[in-house]
Amino acid sequence: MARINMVQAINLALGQEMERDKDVVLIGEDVGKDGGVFRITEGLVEKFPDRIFDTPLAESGIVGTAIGMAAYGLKPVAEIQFMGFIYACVEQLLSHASRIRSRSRGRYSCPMVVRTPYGIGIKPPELHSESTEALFCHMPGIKVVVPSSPYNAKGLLVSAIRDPDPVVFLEPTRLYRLIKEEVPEAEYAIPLGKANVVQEGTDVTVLAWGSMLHRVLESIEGFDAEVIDLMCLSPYDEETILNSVKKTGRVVIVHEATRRCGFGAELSAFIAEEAMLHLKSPVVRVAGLDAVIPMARLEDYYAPSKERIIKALNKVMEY
Amino acid sequence: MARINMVQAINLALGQEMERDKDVVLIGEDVGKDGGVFRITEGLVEKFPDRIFDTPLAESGIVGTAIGMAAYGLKPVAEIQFMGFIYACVEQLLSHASRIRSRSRGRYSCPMVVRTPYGIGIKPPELHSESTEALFCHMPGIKVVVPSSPYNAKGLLVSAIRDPDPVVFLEPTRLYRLIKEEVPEAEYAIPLGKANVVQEGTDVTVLAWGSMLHRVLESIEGFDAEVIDLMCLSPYDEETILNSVKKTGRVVIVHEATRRCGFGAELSAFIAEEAMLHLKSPVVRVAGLDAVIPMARLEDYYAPSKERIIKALNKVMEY
Amino acid sequence: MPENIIEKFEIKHLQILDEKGNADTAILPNLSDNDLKKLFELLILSRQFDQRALQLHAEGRLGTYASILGQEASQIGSAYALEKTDWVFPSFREMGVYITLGYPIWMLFQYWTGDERGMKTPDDLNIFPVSVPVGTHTPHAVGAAFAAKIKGHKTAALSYFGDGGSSKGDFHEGLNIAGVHKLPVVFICQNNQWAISLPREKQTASKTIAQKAYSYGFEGIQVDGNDIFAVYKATKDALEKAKAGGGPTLIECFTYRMSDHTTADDASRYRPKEDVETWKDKDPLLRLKLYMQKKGIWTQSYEDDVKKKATEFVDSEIKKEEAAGLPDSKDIINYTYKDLTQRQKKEIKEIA
Amino acid sequence: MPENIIEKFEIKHLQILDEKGNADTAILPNLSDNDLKKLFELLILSRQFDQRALQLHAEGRLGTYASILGQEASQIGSAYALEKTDWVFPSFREMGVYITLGYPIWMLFQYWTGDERGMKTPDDLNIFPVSVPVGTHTPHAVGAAFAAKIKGHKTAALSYFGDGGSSKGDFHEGLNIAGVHKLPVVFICQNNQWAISLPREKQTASKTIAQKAYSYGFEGIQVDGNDIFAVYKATKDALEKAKAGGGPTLIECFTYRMSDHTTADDASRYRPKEDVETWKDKDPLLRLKLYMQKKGIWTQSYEDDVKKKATEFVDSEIKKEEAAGLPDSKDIINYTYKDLTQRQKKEIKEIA
Ligand SMILES: Cc1ncc(C[n+]2csc(CCOP(=O)(O)OP(=O)(O)O)c2C)c(N)n1
Ligand SMILES: Cc1ncc(C[n+]2csc(CCOP(=O)(O)OP(=O)(O)O)c2C)c(N)n1
Ligand SMILES: [Mg+2]
Ligand SMILES: [Mg+2]
Repeated sequence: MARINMVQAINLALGQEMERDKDVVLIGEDVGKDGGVFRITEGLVEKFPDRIFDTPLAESGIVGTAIGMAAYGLKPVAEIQFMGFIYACVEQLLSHASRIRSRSRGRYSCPMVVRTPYGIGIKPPELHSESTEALFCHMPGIKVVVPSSPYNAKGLLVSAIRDPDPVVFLEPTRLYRLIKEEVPEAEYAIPLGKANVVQEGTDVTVLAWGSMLHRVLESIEGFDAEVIDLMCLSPYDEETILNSVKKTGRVVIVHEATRRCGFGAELSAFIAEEAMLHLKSPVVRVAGLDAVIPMARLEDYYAPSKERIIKALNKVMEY
Repeated sequence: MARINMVQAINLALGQEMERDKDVVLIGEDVGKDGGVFRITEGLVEKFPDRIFDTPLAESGIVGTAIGMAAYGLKPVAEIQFMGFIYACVEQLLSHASRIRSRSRGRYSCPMVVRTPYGIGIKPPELHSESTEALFCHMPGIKVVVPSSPYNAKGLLVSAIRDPDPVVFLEPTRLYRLIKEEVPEAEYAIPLGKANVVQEGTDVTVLAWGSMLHRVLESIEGFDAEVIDLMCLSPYDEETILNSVKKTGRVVIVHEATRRCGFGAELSAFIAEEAMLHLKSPVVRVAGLDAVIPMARLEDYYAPSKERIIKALNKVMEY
Repeated sequence: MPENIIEKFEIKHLQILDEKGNADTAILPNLSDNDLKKLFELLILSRQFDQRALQLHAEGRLGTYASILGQEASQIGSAYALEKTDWVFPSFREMGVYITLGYPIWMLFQYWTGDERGMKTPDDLNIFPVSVPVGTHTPHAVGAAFAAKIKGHKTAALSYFGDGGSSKGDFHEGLNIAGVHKLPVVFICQNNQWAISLPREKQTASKTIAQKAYSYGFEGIQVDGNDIFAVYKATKDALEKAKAGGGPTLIECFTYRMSDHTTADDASRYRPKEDVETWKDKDPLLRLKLYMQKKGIWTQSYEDDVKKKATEFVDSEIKKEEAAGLPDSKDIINYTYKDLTQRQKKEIKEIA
Repeated sequence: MPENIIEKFEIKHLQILDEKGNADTAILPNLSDNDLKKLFELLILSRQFDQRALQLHAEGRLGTYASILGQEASQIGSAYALEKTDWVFPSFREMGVYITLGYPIWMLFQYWTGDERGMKTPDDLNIFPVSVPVGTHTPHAVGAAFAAKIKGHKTAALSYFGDGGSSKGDFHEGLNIAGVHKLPVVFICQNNQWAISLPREKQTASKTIAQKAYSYGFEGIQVDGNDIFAVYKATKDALEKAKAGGGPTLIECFTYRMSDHTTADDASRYRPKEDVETWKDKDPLLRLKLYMQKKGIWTQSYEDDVKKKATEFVDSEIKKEEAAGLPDSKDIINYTYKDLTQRQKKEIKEIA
């Protein structure tokens, strides 16, 4: 056990799964010798020279190729260099990956992981700060996972790789090197579909994932908040959410993505449907603006700030 | 004024706008001589031989080309043959069309319409029954419009073509020839962003759009329902919805698309945020299943049936 | 060196069997009389299937259907060159390929009624389900070939698509990846001159589809797609090359869509009747028959017998399909993921 | 006709000015001494801009920046061939193009600090903002060319991209549409041998990028991308052809990325230092200087003067940028649609 960051934890998970299962292969842009632009795959091509492949610059082709690999019997992990370039893969994901099992009534399947850095926080050029997780949550047949710490990144990625169905694995860029924590060398898997109650509380439930979880944790001082890290957005853990809402009666949902049709909408609608009588206040979403994600100079204005989160907490408490 | 169906109404709008503004051009697969697979553009290439272009089979290229045309100063209307093939355009729409104005701080813009047949109802092959409107509603910079009748199809398309920003115009395939109504020859435009109260009522607000609107209208007998046709999903008409909810205190939202992260989630979350104290019952979504849209033999089981809508109405009434 | 030529190409067209049934014996592939009969019978069977499908559609018993009329040699000639272990990634107009590989015909009818069960490929075949979004399945063949190479299998993947499919971005990305990694994959374009109403020359300004291979650093060849020998030979050679580590090949089968695009289409809106007429002389079945007749292995009674058997077989398969009955509505949900989610368990109860 | 050759191609490489500064006078483009000086000054200015940008980045005053070092001839030579009315669609590594067209340098700095205002092209220029998703802007140039043709303007569109960009599906779809409709568009590939860590030969198995044009039915040519005359001539010819109705051209500028991919990259991880060394001799600036020296229009004091002016100018532009201050946070929302939505009006209040 060592204190490592998320980059190292993901690297560890990939290496261990490749060790364990020779069908696990990696493809993507610059994942070989360069070790990926965030060094996630650093050192792996030296260990597994025949199972890591640099590809041409062709995101749809990368995912399409991974689909063919998966159908044939491999377990490909494809890297898309930034989430802003995954839009080219929507057709492959939605028209093929998500449907191959259903289309062939189970004869073929698509056990594949598409990993990509996700979200704001590093003040990069345009389209390097995307958080469109909701798009992928609207695709039956696809699972969507967002880690929030080195520890759960490792355990969730292991489950994603072993999952029999396609998983979109969104890695919060801002967290890659922000946090270090103890991560066991030993094998462990965190099941997909379960949320994590990060902190118990009685007055208000705060739902978040990825890097916003940390902003939430910085914002709750003075509130008796129950903080839930969803970890898996599709499918999401209905039970854990409901149990908490029934206890607290108040909900704040925090996400980076623009509000309209963001994943917070789904959570809010679900809670309204299933737990309305327990609510002491409207479910409040704190979300990104109704606008294109800005570049560096205005980046800080886009996503929920501590102030906006606190304002929402006060709003539901005072309702 | 003549009684015409939606195909004819859209054809009329296209022809009249082309007449009125020589910058309006049409591109897409089979939109020329063939008149489009649904005959939407029938007869137009004969009238405007230099402004209608059949393209190779390349959806991303079609939208990308339309973006360039729009930036240069034309008003392209691109047809994607079925919504199932628009996924290839997500990168062009989300990474370019929606951002060109913002990226260039207003120097360039993208006044373009992407029309496509949408939704179930004709028992076609796979991927010809898609209703993923929510994906496009999660893209700031894009507007999303869904007509429900020949009359509003004409008026909305006129507004979409004249709009200074990119509009995704979703035409419910099932309604193309189902309904005929009086549609004025004369020019009229229905503003984007306004909903239509199709029927007033006091007990429950039913929100729907496109072909589900008609299923709703068939299902409300015996309920004093206020039925709202959203027509424009992005931006949506917050005011009309709130006014109705404040009056009825009960809401049922009906859409074809799968429930998780469907557009109903947004509406439900919005209503919870803005009108919770007026609610006498939870907002209920009636939606497509959490599954791949089936082919013909099972098509009828997928989308909300009359039975499921009535069940939901009873549920909110009896709450 | 002001202006220097640094690369050259020549695009070839291959024909072995001409319209009169004469074969170029120098390059005739090695096919026994038995093979020839098998090919002939597959041509008849596929055509019989096709005609019955169109009939059933007319009677309202089948959904939209895409006829293969005219393209049988391209489909059967290429599929016949495959080994059982090879993987096949069809588009949507490859019923002749499925039939040649021994796919249950009743399941093909089941599929075209709009029933997903028809695409549950039997375990002993490696053919993928129909891919509706044109051109987008090309990378899947590339991925399967990549997997075969990684696993060290002596297996090739083969992908079918049309002239229209060659315009899609995924065609480009897939072929390029295949070229870079020298993968064991064969790309077969059935250039039938039309993509719905778009004639071939408006699909792309290149003279041939075959030449597009040179963009990806491997060979392309155009073959007479109505010449079953040429198609067979080109495919066989390409598969052997692929398995020997020689990388991909693009084969353009120059053929013609004799029918409407699908049963939902009316080609008379955009296509002169005369064009179709001239292609009737090039019929792939006629050509093989003339050759076999010259070889003395075709008689009218043999053909009659083959046709009778095909008719009976197809009819019995239609019955089999009918006997299979309707699917279970719960299946809509059952195959979304390997295991049902909590939410899906609830939904299954709702629709049951 | 068993095996017939039905199409042939030859791919040419053009060089006019060699590494020693010798020009092939037979094909030398028509450039006055004034033009030569202008080109030389643009090379110096662009390089000065580039070096200052790297410095500012190192000082933490600029975000991630993509150096153009080594590619100046490809950029300036091609942009110099444009007319004011032509439309330009750059990728992200074309600062030399912006500078040649007269784009305000202070705005380029503004852009690279992460400020959208820097991409508000002045009204008298038709250059598009930087396109970050590689290869995806190619169809925009096609669309602009299409529009120009429809409107009857004598205008061409020009699109820049890299060797990596040529692998994207949109490259294929865009070029194919341009070929079919014979549009007035010029595609310029700056083949700098690398796409981050991927060397050119792993990007595509074709020997050249130029030959990809033949897939789309138009001409492609490879030019020495460090030879400003060859780049200028090929671009000029292609633009003239485009405006005369001759359709598109693909020009591959064979050049080299002398720097890291961007300031976020460390090329020493994947690229041998020696490779870079060999390309130093091919420096585009050096070559033009030798030529001008032979022609008697270069002196050391002239160069010193040009450099001094460039340094001063760039520094004054940096000051100008600083003086422009920070953007208004409301601008995040203001440019989403032409008019603010109700929802946006609320949100603007929240962030104000
Ligand atoms: C991506 C995509 N776009 C459009 C369609 C609608 N469509 C179905 S077949 C077809 C034409 C296909 O032409 P081609 O590839 O030549 O195949 P063919 O029909 O000739 O067999 C079109 C446009 C589709 N299925 N997929
Ligand atoms: C679609 C897309 N995929 C990935 C990236 C990340 N990326 C930025 S530049 C680059 C390499 C581009 O290579 P090339 O096209 O040759 O241009 P060069 O950097 O050499 O100028 C990559 C992979 C991107 N910006 N866009
Ligand atoms: Mg075709
Ligand atoms: Mg490059």
